[in-house]
Amino acid sequence: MLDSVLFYFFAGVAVLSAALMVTRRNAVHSAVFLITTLLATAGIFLQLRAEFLFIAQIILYVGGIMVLFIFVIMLVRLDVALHHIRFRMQRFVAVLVALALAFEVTVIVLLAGKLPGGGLFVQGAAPADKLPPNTEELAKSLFSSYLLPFEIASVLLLVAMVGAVVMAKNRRRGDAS
Amino acid sequence: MMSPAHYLFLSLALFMIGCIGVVTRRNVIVVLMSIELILNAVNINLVLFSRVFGDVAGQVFALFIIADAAAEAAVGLGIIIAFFRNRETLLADEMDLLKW
Amino acid sequence: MNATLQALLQFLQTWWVELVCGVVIVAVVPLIAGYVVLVERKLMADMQARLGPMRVGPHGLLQPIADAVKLLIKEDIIPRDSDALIFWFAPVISMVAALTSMGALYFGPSFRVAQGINIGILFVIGVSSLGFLGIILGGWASNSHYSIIGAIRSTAQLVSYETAGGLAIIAALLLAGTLRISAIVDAQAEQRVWFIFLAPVGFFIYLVASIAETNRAPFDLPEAESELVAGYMTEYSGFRWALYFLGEYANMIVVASVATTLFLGGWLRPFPNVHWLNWLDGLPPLIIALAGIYSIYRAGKQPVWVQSWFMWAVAFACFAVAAIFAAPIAFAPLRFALPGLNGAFWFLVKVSAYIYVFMWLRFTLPRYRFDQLMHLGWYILIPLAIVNVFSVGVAMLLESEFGWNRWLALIITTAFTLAVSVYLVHLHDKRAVMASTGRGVISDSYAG
Amino acid sequence: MQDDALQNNGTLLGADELVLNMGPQHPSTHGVLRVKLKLDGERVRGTECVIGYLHRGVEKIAENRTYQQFAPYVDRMDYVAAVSNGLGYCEAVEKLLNVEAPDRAKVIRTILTELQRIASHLVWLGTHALDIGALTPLFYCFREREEILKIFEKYCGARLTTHAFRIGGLQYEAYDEFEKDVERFCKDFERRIQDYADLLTGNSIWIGRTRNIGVLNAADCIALGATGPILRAAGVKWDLRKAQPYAAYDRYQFEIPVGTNGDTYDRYMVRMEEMRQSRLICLQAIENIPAGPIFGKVGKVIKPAPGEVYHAIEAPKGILGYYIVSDGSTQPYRVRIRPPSFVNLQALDTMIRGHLVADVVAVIGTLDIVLGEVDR
Repeated sequence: MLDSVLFYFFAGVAVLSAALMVTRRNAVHSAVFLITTLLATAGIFLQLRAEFLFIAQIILYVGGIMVLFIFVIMLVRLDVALHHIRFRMQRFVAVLVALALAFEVTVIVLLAGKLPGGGLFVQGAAPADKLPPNTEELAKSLFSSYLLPFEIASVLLLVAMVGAVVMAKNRRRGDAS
Repeated sequence: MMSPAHYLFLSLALFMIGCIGVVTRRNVIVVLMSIELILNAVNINLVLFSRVFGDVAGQVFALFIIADAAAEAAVGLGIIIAFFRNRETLLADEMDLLKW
Repeated sequence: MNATLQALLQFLQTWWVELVCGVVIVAVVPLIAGYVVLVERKLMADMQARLGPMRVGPHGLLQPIADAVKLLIKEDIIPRDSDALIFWFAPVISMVAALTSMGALYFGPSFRVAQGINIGILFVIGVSSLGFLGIILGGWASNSHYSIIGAIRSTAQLVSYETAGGLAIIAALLLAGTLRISAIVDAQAEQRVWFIFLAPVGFFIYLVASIAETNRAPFDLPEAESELVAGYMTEYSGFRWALYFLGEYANMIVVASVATTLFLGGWLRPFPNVHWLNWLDGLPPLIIALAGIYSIYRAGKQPVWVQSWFMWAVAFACFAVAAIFAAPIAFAPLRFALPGLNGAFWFLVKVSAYIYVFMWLRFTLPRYRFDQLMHLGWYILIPLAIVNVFSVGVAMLLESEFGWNRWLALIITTAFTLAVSVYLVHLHDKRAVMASTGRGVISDSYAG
Repeated sequence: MQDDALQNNGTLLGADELVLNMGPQHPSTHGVLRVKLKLDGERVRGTECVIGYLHRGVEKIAENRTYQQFAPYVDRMDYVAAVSNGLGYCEAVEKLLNVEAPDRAKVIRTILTELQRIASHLVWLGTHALDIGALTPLFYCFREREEILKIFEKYCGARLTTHAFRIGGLQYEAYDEFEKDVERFCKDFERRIQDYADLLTGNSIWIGRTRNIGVLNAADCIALGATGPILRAAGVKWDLRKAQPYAAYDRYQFEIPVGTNGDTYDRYMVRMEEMRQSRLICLQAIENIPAGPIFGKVGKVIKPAPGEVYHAIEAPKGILGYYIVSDGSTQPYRVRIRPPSFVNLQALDTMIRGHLVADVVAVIGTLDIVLGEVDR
């Protein structure tokens, strides 16, 4: 009961604010609604008993990535008028494509029971109170089986950091370099 | 726990909204944000199946995706700042030159 | 319908303690924050050779309440051309973030909302960092130059110093080996030492970073009154302003609690394992009773009978609290409450000491400039924090794998960290000299 | 090259310049100065001072007052150093009349003026430190200033706008314990000023905030007419008390502190040392206050012969000059005042370009302006 209340609450907030994020004109409003979506998703993670991801989502996504977004939005101080929408055609196409995708996934989910292997409705999930401590499990897995991907991810972040610095560095006109 | 289908539909909805955002918005920053939303939708699936199968690998990959999103945001915003500095615009349809 | 009601009842039955604690936090923290402000003003007055608030109640004891009433009935101004919705909502975010993060804290072995949170300390840090949203959105929505500069400064500062602070606490977390708050304190009891002695550099970095995170002097640039009037709060008035203010002080309590838990032994009294010091358990009621006696002494000196009565009331409140603290010592059947009460007392003492350091620094030091602040963060604190994590890790490895004496290992690695810090400061000074020779060198102050 | 880039491309992000309006109601513009800052991010690209919010037409008022009647008005220009203003005006009119104040009057004038210099520098130190974020020195400085103001009050009954001197000498004899009061203050002050120096001089944040900030070298100072501690901090040893001695300054030993870089830190050091030197002057002066009359040979009606005179003194903030034209009547034909703050304020733009917003307040503070004097 509590589970379903929480799920519907978080899911509703997530979907609603995601929709608002895409439709708001003002980029800051979009960012605010994206943050709301991300927080609601964090709630979903918590409801799925993934505590570490919950906090990672909050610290990294909301506290890190979204700060960056808001920061850039404010720095570039966008006074450009965005009234004129040239992408009307594209909007139509987008909805169409999205609906097709939705249809496809719905069909798969609904027909899943008839697929070999019992489909998606796995009933083997452990009850919430029998789960091993999430953070420890995650750490063990991350630093044993997935050590290489972990290192690759860190290299990726390093590359991204260097790239971002190079990209955003204030290169002045008239500079020889 | 709710049935996995609930989560799948939630993830699907977020994914769709993200896609629509990517395709329809002109402001590059909002396009980037929509991409973040898509990645987030994928994360829900990963965490869901990690829970369903009792295997923590899904969460590990969700973590990798968050790291990737961070990298992408950093580079993407770096590009946007560099672009804005040169062209003073953030509209996707005005980014029509390969070189200037 | 009936099922819903049943579920609700069951929910309440399971969680009523936590709910009550949560309500108490929401209700009491603003009051505490108000009195922290009073204490700050009194301290500042003392250091500046004046009296501070003296009018409202004896020694200004009712000042926070008067301030709160004033702020509540003040006109709530929303500037024209501001983004009304975000302007309206931003202070709430700031406040909610600070209060929510308190939910995972332990204010003593038995005073807490949620217990046994697996990610305890991370939750506190992550959620309290959401407060930046309130600041930056409020600054942006105000549509004022002062506000937006304050907001941008604040965000840049928060992001940089959160990195340093987060890396600094890893030292303590490595020593504790867990993220659970109660387990961290238990680890300190078990190892018979506060982690501040094992990881002094980590504590120092966290101290500096927490001052910067809470926007306190000498890092109070976002609201530097002599430059930016009031930074992101410039356009706010009345209750909304009060929310920001409360959020800030609540945040101070949060960072002080985190530091206390991680480095200062949480609710443990000094030397918890030394038995001949057990008389320290009698100290809390004694100190509180002394405060009561002092209040009686001051009561005689009040000029007006109302104030004198109020002082008496304060004195009796002190005696009542002292009696509560003394009861478990006096009556054996109540002995079970002793650790809880004393734990809360010691926790409070440590948090107050930490906050006192904040205030002391504020009254003593001039303010950093923004680029200096960023340099300090990025060129000194963050590298130092990384080196510190490395050296604490090496020390633990030396201890567990090579059987070194723990203290020897820690002293050697700490010496290494300190050497690195000296080198970093030296580098920074050299850079500063180089920068100052060519005047007006553009260094991108936000990129650090 | 950098400047070229800025002209082409504007600012850091290529966005427009941000124009930040500081003042006239701003906590650290020391009154009603309004500064329009052109910012790139937080870097100052240019400033524009808007003054006149406190304009009272002091110079014009002079033309409709007798010489004695105008004396209190000058107190209201630099209201934190009213005694110095009065000294300058009285001496200027005395020069016009070709009389001199008696010795005793001169010495007492010197003592009061030096006390006023200390008081003025204390106000500067407190507010400057407050601007840079040190809250506490302000209260200590005002505590000491209070002692000086008490001496003023005992002497002439007023604390701020004292009107202590008269044309031709003094109105009031020094009160009985005048020497003792001054001596006690000077004794205390030695220790107190060391306290401030301990709080600020070696503080690395303070040094970081002031060193190499708002540099004004000697050539710029002279070109812009900046005087007082600003000029001396740039290394020019120019103090009218030594260069063109007036009152009783030629009788006392004192040093003129000079700086080397002409930055905010040097100006801080120069002013601190000036306070110490003023203290020494006071101590020397009270040792031997000559006996005699306190009022010279000046009649009740002052009617200078037609002519003009310029007299300048070293006020706490720089050279304060009075140019008085007489047409032979009881009222001046024209009074022109050269206020140090007004001239020094010109240097703001030069000093601040390329610095950060936070330095603006440091530089305004180090200029030590009083808007009553700037706007007159």
